[in-house]
Amino acid sequence: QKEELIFDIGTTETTGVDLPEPKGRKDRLGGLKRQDGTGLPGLSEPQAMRHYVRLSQKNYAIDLGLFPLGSCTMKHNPRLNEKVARMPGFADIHPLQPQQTVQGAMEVIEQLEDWLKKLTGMPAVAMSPKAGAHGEWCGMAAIRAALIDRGEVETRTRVLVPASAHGTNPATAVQCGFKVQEIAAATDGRVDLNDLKAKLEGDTSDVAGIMLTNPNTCGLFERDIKEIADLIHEAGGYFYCDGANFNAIVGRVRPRDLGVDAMHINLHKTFSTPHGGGGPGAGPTVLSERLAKYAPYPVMTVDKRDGDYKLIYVDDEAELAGTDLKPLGRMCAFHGQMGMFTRALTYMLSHGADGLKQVAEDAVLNANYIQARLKSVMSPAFEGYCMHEALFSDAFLKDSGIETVDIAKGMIDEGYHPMTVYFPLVVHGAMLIEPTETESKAELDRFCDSLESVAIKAKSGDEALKSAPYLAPMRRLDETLAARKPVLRWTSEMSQTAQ
Amino acid sequence: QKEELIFDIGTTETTGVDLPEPKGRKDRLGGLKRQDGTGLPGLSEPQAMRHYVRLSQKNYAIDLGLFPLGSCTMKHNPRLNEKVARMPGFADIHPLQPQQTVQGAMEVIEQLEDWLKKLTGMPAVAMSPKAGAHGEWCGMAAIRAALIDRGEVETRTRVLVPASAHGTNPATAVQCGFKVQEIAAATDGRVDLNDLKAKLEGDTSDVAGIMLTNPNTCGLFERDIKEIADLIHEAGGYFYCDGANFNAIVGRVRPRDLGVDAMHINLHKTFSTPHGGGGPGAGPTVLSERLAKYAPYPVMTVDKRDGDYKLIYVDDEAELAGTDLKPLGRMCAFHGQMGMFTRALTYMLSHGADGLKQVAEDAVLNANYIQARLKSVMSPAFEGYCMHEALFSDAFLKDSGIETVDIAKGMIDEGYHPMTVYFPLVVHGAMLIEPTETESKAELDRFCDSLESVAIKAKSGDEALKSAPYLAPMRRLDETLAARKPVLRWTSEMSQTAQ
Amino acid sequence: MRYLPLTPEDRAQMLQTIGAKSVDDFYQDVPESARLTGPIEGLPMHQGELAVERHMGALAAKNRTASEGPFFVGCGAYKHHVPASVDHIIQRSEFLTTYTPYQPEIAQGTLQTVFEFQSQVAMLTGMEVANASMYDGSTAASEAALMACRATRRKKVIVSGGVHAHYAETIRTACETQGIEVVILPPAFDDEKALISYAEDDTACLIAQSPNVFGTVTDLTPIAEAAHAKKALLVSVFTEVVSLGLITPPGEMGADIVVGEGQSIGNPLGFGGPYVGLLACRQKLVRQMPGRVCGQTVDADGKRGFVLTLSTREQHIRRDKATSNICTNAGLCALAFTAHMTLLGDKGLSQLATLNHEAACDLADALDAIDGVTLKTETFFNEISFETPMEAGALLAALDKKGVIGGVRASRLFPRAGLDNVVIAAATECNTAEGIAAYAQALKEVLA
Amino acid sequence: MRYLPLTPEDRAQMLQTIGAKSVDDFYQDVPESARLTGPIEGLPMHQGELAVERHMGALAAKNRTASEGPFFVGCGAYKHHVPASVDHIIQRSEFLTTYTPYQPEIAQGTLQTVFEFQSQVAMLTGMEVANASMYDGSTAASEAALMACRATRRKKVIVSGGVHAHYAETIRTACETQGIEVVILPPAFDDEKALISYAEDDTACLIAQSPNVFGTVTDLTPIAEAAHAKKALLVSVFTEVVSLGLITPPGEMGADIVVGEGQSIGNPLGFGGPYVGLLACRQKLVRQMPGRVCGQTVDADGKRGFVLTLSTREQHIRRDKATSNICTNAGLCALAFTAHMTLLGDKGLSQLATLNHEAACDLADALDAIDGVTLKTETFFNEISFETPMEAGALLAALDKKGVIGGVRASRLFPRAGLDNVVIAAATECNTAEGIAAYAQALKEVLA
Repeated sequence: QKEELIFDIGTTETTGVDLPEPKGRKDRLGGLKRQDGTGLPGLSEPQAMRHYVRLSQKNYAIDLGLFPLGSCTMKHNPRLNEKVARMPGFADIHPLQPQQTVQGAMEVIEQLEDWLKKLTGMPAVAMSPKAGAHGEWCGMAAIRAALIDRGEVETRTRVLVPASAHGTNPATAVQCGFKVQEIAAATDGRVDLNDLKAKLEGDTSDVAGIMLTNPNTCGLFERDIKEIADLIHEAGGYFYCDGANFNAIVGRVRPRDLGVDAMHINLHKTFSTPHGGGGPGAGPTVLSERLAKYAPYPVMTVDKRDGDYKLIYVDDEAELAGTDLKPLGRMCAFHGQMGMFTRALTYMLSHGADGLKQVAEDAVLNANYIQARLKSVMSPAFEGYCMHEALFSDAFLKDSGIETVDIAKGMIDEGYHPMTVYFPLVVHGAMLIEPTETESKAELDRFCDSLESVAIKAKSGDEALKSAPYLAPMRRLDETLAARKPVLRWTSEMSQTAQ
Repeated sequence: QKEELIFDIGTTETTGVDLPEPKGRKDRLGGLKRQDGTGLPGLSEPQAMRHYVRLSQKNYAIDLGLFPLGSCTMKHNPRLNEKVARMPGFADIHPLQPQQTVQGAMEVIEQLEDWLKKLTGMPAVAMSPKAGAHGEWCGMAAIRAALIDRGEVETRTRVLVPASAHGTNPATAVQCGFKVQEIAAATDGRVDLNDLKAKLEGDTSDVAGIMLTNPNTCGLFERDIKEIADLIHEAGGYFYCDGANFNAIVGRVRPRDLGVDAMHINLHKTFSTPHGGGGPGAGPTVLSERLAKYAPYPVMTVDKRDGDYKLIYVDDEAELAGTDLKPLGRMCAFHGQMGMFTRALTYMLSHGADGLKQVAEDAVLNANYIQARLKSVMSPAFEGYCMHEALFSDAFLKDSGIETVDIAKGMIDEGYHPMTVYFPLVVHGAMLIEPTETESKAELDRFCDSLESVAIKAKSGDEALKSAPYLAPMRRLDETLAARKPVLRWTSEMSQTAQ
Repeated sequence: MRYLPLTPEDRAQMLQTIGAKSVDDFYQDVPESARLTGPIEGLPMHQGELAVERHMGALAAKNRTASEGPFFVGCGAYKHHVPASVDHIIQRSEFLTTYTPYQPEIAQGTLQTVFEFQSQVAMLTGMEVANASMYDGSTAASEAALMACRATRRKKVIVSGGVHAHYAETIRTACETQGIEVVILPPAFDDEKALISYAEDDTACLIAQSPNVFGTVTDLTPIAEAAHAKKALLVSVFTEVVSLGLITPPGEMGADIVVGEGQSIGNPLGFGGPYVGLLACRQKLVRQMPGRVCGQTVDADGKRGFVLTLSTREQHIRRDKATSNICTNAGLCALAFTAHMTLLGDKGLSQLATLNHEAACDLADALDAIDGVTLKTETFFNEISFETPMEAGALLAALDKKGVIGGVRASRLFPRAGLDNVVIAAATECNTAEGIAAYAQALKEVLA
Repeated sequence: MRYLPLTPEDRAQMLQTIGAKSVDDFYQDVPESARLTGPIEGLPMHQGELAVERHMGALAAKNRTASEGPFFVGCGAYKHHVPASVDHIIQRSEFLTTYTPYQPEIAQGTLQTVFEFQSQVAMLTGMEVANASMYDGSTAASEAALMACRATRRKKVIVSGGVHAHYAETIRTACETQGIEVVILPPAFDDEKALISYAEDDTACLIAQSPNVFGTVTDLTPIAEAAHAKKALLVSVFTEVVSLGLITPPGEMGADIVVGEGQSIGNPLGFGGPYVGLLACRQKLVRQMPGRVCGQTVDADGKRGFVLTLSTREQHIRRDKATSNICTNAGLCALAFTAHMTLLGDKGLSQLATLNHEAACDLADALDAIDGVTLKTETFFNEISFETPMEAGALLAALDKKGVIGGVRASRLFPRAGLDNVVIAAATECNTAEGIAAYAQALKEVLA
């Protein structure tokens, strides 16, 4: 059923709130009172509720079924997290109210820091990054700050990034002022160690570091990771590890033990905070001894006299005096995604050290089960066990006339959200399936049965798949049209045309 | 999509809670430890969430669209009510904890009582009835208590009930030990005053009272209501008014001014508390001066010394001494539907005296608009304006081969919940449409367009309607089979058969 | 006004379509003397969310919650932890804002959960069938008494002295209007079996409670046998449904109708309501059951589905011949029960029940060790009674001053019954070892 | 463990299907020296909901909420009332537990709300287009600075002394890594126009804030003209989006890019996040925009629908040539914004903004009347600055003791800037007349 836009159903005179009448005071806006209204339509509460509830039903969601978006870690979002985040003591406190009135909030931050440091083995963590990519930026900016300290920021500008990396990696490196050099992928889906060695041969005085995802975007553990770490360290660079896939190894491997210098952690992936239709996330970034002091503002300290927590907010000489802190600057207005911190800490306490280990193991078991169940009808991209996600190429579709996208849309008609498609780029027509640990075996079996049936149809060249989905709220959408003639907002002309 | 039963997907070994390990103490159950398990299946939290979220999507609801169930008053449920009811100060207090620790809760009850008394003009209200039918019972039991007091309970056993009454009315009268005598309906949809007079002619020493719904179940105001009240009073009986339709007149008419002795109020109808798929409701019952002292336990009083609220719980001579209270007994374990009280009071405060009047007027306006829009294609049951619901008969379906039920199922395919059908019984093939005041004109227009198109199809004898719905989560269900071979619970044999 | 979508222009247009001058036209049938013009006096005008929330919040803040300190009040309502996901489920618009599933094609969500609920209740109680819920445990008990009278065509009900006083009174009030005699035995800590001697040829049912209001757990088998010997029924009552995770179910002990309160699973204390009444019975009694029942069937395509059924028992079909006048029940509370029970499963429920029992054992031991305290309940599940030399109201007030809400004085339920010094105290998984120690310490000090 | 559905039997069966001996097999690529066996030390084991909720609840209870008493803290985050229905909407499973709408056929709920969000932001700011949200106002500001540099191919950014210090630093940190020069002017109560003299031929953009961090409202038109005269852009910043209901929008004053914080609408204070960054710009700059954008299109049946579009700007397509590295944004906070804004509409927003302004006027009058208080903001929306003879930190601590949280000391944002005695205080619809009077009284006593 079609749901109109608020602009079609609301009016500027309608409102879903009741407010006291203003007193009619003379304004003190310096002559800048808005003359034309905003034109924003309002709806009464019943209308607004219905509009958004109806719209919501056009979405697929974890709570409705398996959501196997590879590299996104769509696990169950516990409702206890939501309840805790809404406690007034967390939701109704201001980032700039007197610090003695928010000691409980700072204790949450301190406890979460402690978990993150122990789980990664790292000595420090920067809490302000607001999402994974922001955390990448934090790590790379810390490396840059260290290079400034070493007087090498002008010379060490080369960052090695595997071809299989997520797009945020090269984008981040460039945003931090570095140049990207791609490392080839080996046929086993991992970094081509020979290519890396070749690129680190000879003069390495321009090497700033490497950005490596581990487990990588092919769903594989980089088995040479320690050698890679050693190589980059020998070259005078730093090892940035993209922590997007930490879910596969949490509790089983500590990144510090692999030689990592910086790694962001997506609280909304590994630690179950909701993805919310595109955020908010949170990307705390753990840092090695060498990078710890460059963590951005605000920096949390503990007052040695009374044990009170304190945040150093800005570059205040008085407060920094006597510390060895050299913050790289400030990444956002306040101190990170507090609402995600409360949720993630709640999750960690719920699972405990034992449960988090089980999380990793079940996530990997589930992915391997899918790989095993489907390997005869589809084409696993690489041999051997995978980690937390199973990767297939489109080799099995050869000569069928069917493409990866058709498989994806076919899965929609089976009642599932499709897997990640066409990523990583190093695999042709890639299909990256991440079930996560919160799926039952029965659910995995149903999913595999469905995917298997779609794959068999596809192999047989079933033309119907090319127009799938048929059973979704909408048919295939014209993305080309959207990009060619962008309509990015409502205008009053649109409603007139429609009528 | 089919959703399995928990018994098909869960196991007795699975659980969605984590509890501390018991210590293994020796039990003190007197040898009555349960030997066989309950056999209840458990689900992990992700499985349980998905099961119930998926199931929920098979329901229609107010939040999804107009829900015109006549006599049910399916209005918008404000979310503020839900928020307030969940405040720990209301949700996390025990009915038997020391009364000095729950003064705020008792103040809520007192304030709600005050609203109900002022809105109805009545001097007293019994708060314990847990739903409308329970409130009816309270009112009729109060009448019975008064008759006991008058020494006439053995003789005054006749209760007059109009033919159009909701089934709960006669059922309640009988449950209270009375005998029901039906009053005919006049052709204008109201009580046949002549029939009533005839039944009150001669010896009226057996008359206990009348149960009248006003506005009545035909959606009409009983214009002779004061004469009816006088007649019943003259006959020595009491006037019970069914308040299910109070929504139509709240703020415009006070039942006391009509001569009412007792009336229940459905908080889940007039005062917006959620219907919840079949409850809980709440049915506080207002009482006239003549019946006030018979209100059931617990009775709330105020301590004259310190202004503290106090509840008299049981027939305690010491506490009743000095009052003229003669409680009819006890209707439930504690003191009514507190969770509904907080919601209803929140709603009353939100609307205020001015808003509640507007509620009635808009409810009636909306119903008359529907009646006006549809009167040319359908058959209004009676002439003239209606109150808060529009009633149609199936006269327009004559010779079409289509029945009321087919119209209802056809409306499902139009995306609507059907109206109430085959009730009231006094109208052939009745269709009772109550839009409530929380529908916009645009929504009413869409609904009328849909119903009009179904009605036109029906008149033309469109056979397809007889198998509607086609677009709902299920096709028409076999109710006869269900009643003939009742399967009222899951058994392990069912799963074995299914497999 | 935020809940009213009609604009002034809408209203004017609609009146025109209708052909009315103003809404006053619609109220022309109201007797003139009863017509109000302005808003009703003495009540405030409409207010915004902020103002209303503040008003209600201030009232809420005046109450002391069960989570603020050691809390041992039971007697028919129990402080348990409800998983956060349960509230999420019942707040789904599709469950919260729908009604009794009169149109099964678009109500399978509600209907299937009701079927699950009925099945869970039947399995918990060890009975054959259950209905879709009653208002609460006490009204379920009174309906059971009436049902027994209908089934046996007798008009006499015997209630044990262990039945919760409020339940007994609710039964009496409901029965007496129908001319049914109700005999309530004097309160007794451990004497459900006293019922046996009351089974006569005119007895419709014996009503026993286990665990009873004082906490005692009783084998109902001999009572059932005595009842059945006289062709009477045994109605078994419980107020703490968690007990069924650990105790022999009434169905195994011969009960014919089992009723009880379901609040403990899925529902907050909420100052007494809304709760959810459970009612289960033998298959042969099903057509005497009150209330809604959901049954399995198939749709036109042969797919399994669920509908309300056996409605010929109900008021909307049978009117004055209905088994009950109940219409709206406790749907959403029943859903909360079912969702919570689904999260528990047999394993979780059994563990929860064990934790409750162990907490009560710890409490009993801690209090029993205090000079002057006499434990009155030898067997129990999660609730105990004890007597001291001090009047219980004064004792509880003294404990309250020390921060401990110690339970309910028996005289609040049973005045003038010689129980003035008796306290009934419950312990659940929410009571910590520290809280129990605090109780013992406070009690020791009060009695010293 | 309650979130893990696999049973031990499942695990065994699955290993068998896979042909692995144990999960250890899957970790064979982990260097042996890095393999952990038992759970990581120093961390607690798993706990139930009750225990976790108690732990977190105890931490929450240590904080003083903004609703507990008179509260006047602003400076980039504002205490407003959010309708309860907003939280209901964003807690819908279908919004809460889905992700970036990569598959538009099953994500129209998210996509349409994003389209509504973009439209609302464009209309509020008076701009032509807006994106699907940034992390918060400060990161939106830094992205705007970078965007201006890309658009102008220049590498110099001038930031007014009225820009929130944290925003200015965020801009500097982001720009400097890319070799962009950032000039931050000294803090000034009312001198956004100082920017004018900094517009040069190498200037990428001037960044002005109105209402600025001290509260002052400024006409940005002359600044825009000065920037445009040098082919530079004007980036306009706001931290209080409610102000746009009452103040001339930046789009009408010539801004090229408008960024700001959306927290005030739909989102709680939450100790600083998550919030929602708004970014709007002129149509001609659209291909330089960072972040997701949703656009209208049609499906195969010709029906209107929405998709993410213009992705050739983004990292997942353009990688090292992307306009930004942003991926996850503030989707759910944006939905809260949109739902709340839809409830308000023009009428509600304008009324809300007026109430905020009037509260601030009342506050300004009440404080200005006190001996020793000098109001530093002549024009303002809902936030004012004032100076007293007392050091602001000590002053606020003294107010705090009297139960009033009086605002932010300017030196917390601008240390060593000669603003030691300046307080920045905000008033919103949540501040009552009584609270304002209490502030004035407390301040009078402190200064006496």
